[in-house]
Amino acid sequence: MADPARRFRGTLSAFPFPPEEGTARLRNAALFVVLFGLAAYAAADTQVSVSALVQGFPYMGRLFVAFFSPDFADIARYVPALVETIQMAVAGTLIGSLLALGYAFLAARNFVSRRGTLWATRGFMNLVRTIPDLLFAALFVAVFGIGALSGILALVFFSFGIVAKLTSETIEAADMGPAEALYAAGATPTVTAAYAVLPQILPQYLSYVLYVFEINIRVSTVLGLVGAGGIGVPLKAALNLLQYDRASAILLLVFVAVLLIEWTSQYLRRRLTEGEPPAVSSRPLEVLRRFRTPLAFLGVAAALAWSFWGIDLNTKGFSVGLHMAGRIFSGIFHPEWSYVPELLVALWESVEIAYLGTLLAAVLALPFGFWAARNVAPAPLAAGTKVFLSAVRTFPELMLAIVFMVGVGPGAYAGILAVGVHSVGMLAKLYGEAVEAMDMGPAEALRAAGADGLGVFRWAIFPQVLPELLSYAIYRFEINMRAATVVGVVGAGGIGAPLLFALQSHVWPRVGIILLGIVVLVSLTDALSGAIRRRLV
Amino acid sequence: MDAPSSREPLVVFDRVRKVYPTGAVGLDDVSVAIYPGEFVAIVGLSGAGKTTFLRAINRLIEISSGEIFFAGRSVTRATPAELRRMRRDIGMVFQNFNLVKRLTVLQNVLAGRVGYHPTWRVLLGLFPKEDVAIAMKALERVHLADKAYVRADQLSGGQQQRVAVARALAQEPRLILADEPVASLDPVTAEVIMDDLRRINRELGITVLVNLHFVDLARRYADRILGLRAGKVVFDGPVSEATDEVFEFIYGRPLTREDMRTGEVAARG
Amino acid sequence: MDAPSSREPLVVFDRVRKVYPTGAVGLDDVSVAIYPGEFVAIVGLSGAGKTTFLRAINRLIEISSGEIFFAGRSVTRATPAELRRMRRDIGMVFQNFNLVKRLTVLQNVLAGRVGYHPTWRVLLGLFPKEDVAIAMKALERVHLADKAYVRADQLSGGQQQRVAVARALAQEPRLILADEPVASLDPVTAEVIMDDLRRINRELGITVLVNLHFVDLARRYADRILGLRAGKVVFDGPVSEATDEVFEFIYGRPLTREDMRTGEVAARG
Amino acid sequence: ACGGQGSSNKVDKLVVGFVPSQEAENLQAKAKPLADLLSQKLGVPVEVFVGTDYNGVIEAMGAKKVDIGFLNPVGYVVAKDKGYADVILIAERKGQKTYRSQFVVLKDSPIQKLEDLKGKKIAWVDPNSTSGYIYPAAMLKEKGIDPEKDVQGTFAGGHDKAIMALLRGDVDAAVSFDDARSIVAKSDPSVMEKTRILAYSPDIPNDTISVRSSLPQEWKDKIKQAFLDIAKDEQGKKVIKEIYSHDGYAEGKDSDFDVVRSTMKLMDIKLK
Ligand SMILES: Nc1ncnc2c1ncn2[C@@H]1O[C@H](COP(=O)(O)OP(=O)(O)OP(=O)(O)O)[C@@H](O)[C@H]1O
Ligand SMILES: Nc1ncnc2c1ncn2[C@@H]1O[C@H](COP(=O)(O)OP(=O)(O)OP(=O)(O)O)[C@@H](O)[C@H]1O
Ligand SMILES: [Mg+2]
Ligand SMILES: [Mg+2]
Repeated sequence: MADPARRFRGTLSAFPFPPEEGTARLRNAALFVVLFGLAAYAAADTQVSVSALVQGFPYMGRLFVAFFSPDFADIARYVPALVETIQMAVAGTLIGSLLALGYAFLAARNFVSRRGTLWATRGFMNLVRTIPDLLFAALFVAVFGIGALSGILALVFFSFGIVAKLTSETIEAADMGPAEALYAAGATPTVTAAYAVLPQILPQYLSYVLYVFEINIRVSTVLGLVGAGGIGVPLKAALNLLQYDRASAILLLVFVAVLLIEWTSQYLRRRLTEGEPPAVSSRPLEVLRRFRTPLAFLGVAAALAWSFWGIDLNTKGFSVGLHMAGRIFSGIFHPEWSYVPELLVALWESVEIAYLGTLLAAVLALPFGFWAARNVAPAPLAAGTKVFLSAVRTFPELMLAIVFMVGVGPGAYAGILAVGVHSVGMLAKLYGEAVEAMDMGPAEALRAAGADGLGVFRWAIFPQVLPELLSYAIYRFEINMRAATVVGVVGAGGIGAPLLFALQSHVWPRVGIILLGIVVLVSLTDALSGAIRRRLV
Repeated sequence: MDAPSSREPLVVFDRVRKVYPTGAVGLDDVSVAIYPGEFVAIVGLSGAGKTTFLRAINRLIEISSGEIFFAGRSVTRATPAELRRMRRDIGMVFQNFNLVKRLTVLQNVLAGRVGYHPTWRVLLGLFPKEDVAIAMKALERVHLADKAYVRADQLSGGQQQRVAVARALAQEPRLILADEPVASLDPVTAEVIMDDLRRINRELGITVLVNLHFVDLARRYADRILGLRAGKVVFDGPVSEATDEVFEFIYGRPLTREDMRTGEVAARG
Repeated sequence: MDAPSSREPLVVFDRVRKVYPTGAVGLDDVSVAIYPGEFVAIVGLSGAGKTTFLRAINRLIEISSGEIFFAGRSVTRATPAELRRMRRDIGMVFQNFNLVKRLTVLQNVLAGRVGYHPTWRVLLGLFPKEDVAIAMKALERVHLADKAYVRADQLSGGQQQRVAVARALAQEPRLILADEPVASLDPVTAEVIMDDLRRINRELGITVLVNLHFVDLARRYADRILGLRAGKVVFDGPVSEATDEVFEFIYGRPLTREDMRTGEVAARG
Repeated sequence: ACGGQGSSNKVDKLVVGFVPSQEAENLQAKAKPLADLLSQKLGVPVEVFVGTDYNGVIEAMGAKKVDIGFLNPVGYVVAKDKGYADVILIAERKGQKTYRSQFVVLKDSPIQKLEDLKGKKIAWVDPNSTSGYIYPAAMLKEKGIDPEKDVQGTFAGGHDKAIMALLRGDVDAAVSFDDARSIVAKSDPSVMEKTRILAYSPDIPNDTISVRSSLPQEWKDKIKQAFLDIAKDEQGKKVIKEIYSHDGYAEGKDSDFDVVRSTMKLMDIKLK
């Protein structure tokens, strides 16, 4: 009995893999080869090269240095513009997200069983998500004129698209047991949704809303495009004149505002979704607890009222606008079929850039995501990484595009780098959240079995969060495919630039065919990614 | 107990069949009447149709043919609004408790009251004071009044199931359906829950229909036993008649230690 | 069983204290030796320090003073690499199984082998054939070889715990620590797991240290019982000496039905 | 672009950057023939790309990644100021080296002269647009109307959007290049009848062909000659017409842009 292990080993026999396991492995391997092959082909096609990047470092460094000496001289003009942006972002986010919350139930398989209805609701939701914000901007400007209303509407639709999709997925993953209990108690579907499912999804929903809110503040360029003003206008002006010191002052301001908002809302969220304080029977607390829901409604209403405060909602030229919108639509619905060959080329370029950019981001985001997670990284590192990621997200895509164009020259490669680095900020944040929500038991079990940090990562953490990581990456891929601006600035081709040109010169039939192309492409991606996920998850 | 036959039945199954889309037969020509105040245990092997039987009553599943009546009205032909009114009178307790984990115990119990109020009121969470009183009363009955403001996920499994019982109680129902309410609980806790159900049955006169896997529990708590096999009622009688032979007939095989909640040990003891 | 004193101890606690940052005392001046081949049950009230005791051995928690030795080497002063080597020789089974639900049973068991291979190999998931054989062998020992390619989340709780035991076995450990391995299982399944552990202990000679809440299980399976109260070892002796009085002393109160896994019924039977 | 930094005298490849103006609706497809023509004339490979914004092109010229840029007047002035680019040619449209900006009002508007704009709502394009803000705003300033305070201005985000705002009646006047109404006509053909031009700005130099400053002088000359040659031959004429509706190129020198500089200065747009 000196070495029990040896005795145990003495009776070994070999166990081959069962046949079905073999084919599954083969299929996974094949999938991997295809994905990797596509990456390799696209990399060659877009002339990705590390040495070019390294050679570009001096010039990129020069830009960074210029960027890190903020000039706050004009701050008095930026602050009101920022407040204006926040107002519009609040309005757009709130309205869009509230609509999305209700709508998400209509698009969730576990709430709507009729296939036809589901098909229609999901279709509309996906369409809204697919339509580029540029097109929304163009339409709203025609109908509602330049200004805040169009800006808010563009943000409403944008927020709706994202929040509805993510929320309906969360609803589909919810535990339906409580819902059944409510049905059995005689509740209507609405009540069941609100009482049994909403509390379950509320934390995630709130984090989606916050996430979109953050985007809405940062992507203030859209507001500029519809003449809604905001912080995007001076930012764009500064960048156009290569006044990086001013641009960085503006961005710092935005950054601070976003951080403040994020911290406050995280605090509120914790208070809202985490346990009640122990039953203290003080009267005001009791009242607060009892009227929590109406108070929350009041809070939202107050925020909305503030966000519309002093904003000029001109609705004068509505009839002229409708007339124009009618012509725009009729143009869009008569797509310019002859553009198809060029369109296909551009779409393919978009796919290549988005694929490589997302791949780059998905890999880069891995370490950052883990460093950002409170439950696997030391607290200071996690907090620091989160702030850093927030900074990465604040750095405008336009600026990144310029940096990489200076580094590696114009073209697809610069586009890939810009898309990739920009996406890291978002992906790593979402990765981190997924890791934080993970069950830590298996990690402990692996540590107890003598695994080192990487072993724990590979066998306890990674397998648990893989599905989330994949769906976030795929989701980001979809966004990157549509993202017009970055890729357009560096002249990398893709579908963004032609769309922008067609919109600017009112060539609606071409807008129509491009839109059709994007919709088809995004739907294909959706289907394909669903298949890939089923295979890997 | 009065003789059941002297009163109107509360639940009537009239030649009920349920065939699942897969072709599996859930209920096969079941005709049965349950009387007010009864404590009925439904026993049978896995797949015998116990769950199907219970869920047919409040129409969580639609039956294929036949008709079911609750308190004299057809469940089968009820409109959605009528059905919701009926469901309000039927409490249900699930094996997995089905609480909303993130809500407090009190909020979960108040969920039993939603059938009584218009949608907007429930959406705003504005329950009248009386409802809170009813809910607290229900919690007291299961000895959990002190946990009213604790979040449901902070309770042990047994406590969660007692909250679920309180929720059913808060409905002020005429009938409680319980689908293996103790299958995921340890034996000590299981008894606490079964005790609760019996007390409710005795003291409030609420009819209780409970699916049980374990022979000993069925014997100890029920007045009447309904044996299902392959969707058919193969035994229906007072618990005194439900001998080991009857159970072996219902199960179609000799009893094993797994049919007893307490397993081997009880057999040994 | 040989007399333990005739051999080198496998685990030694030398005046070990653990005070948590909150001031709670986990272990209070504990000195104890565990010998190869023993099956030791650690019993005590909730909060007595049972978990602290087990987790101190593989240093999942750091002790405040004193020293712990495993196989003659100091755990307390081990470098990270040494500690990983030691942990490899100590399997651990948790109350909540701690499996990666999304991986197959075999992959979960293979995870017990990660301590044996360089990081790159583990990262690529390239386990040698022999490891697969060891893992399958471990699965056979818990009668789950046929589930090797099933995803862990498709198993019942008891089966999951058996996978966790297999994972610990696949480490080819000299010691298995089990922290209330059956607390979340029903009594029938609990026995299956305890049987597995006893078989492993008897047939492979692997030392087993198990925290148990239930007096009857401790009596039935262990050779030796270690009673903890408020962080102190208040009883240490063979199971034959652990009378009801001893347990009442350990618990500081008379035994109740809840201290028995089988509850009231066993008491009745 | 060129043979790496340091050896800036050796030019083995040229990169041409286009920046779209609103008149160029399908630039990408049409840029390629120009590259072929240039390559033929210069004897080195020529790559073209079309960006959606000119700041990237300017920075890339500074980093020697782009050799030739079609820069608009403000873009050129910014680039020159940084020491990144030199103008070699100015584009000609309809025989003109210049274009204009315009104030547009509704046909029946009571506004008859610039002075009437005081206190009115105006749709500008964007703060850095030569014809969409800088020039027309300077005109107001010269009339004693402070374009930031004495009118209610909005940056519409595009020449077309400014005109659309006017059509809808959201503003009393709009500014744009001459004549952006033709774009809007594709969405509302009645725009020409419904609006009238209130005033034109002074001449603004057309877009430039600029080269990066670090390029050897001989190459600057060669490139200039190549463009001039292209503009002369039949096929070349067609190509450049297609791209930017250029008819030809005229010699350009930095001082041609002093007017732009002084106008920018008047508008308090600082360069560093
Ligand atoms: N949703 C369903 N779809 C198809 N067949 C079903 C479904 N639900 C139940 N069945 C089948 O109907 C029959 C009766 O099932 P039911 O769930 O009522 O049995 P049960 O007695 O509750 O079993 P258990 O003790 O396992 O809960 C079984 O053959 C089962 O496989
Ligand atoms: N992480 C911790 N931080 C602070 N105090 C702790 C921590 N873990 C345990 N304790 C305290 O240390 C003491 C011993 O706890 P331990 O978990 O070892 O007890 P246990 O015997 O395993 O109890 P149980 O049967 O409830 O699992 C208790 O007073 C407990 O509250
Ligand atoms: Mg069932
Ligand atoms: Mg413990």
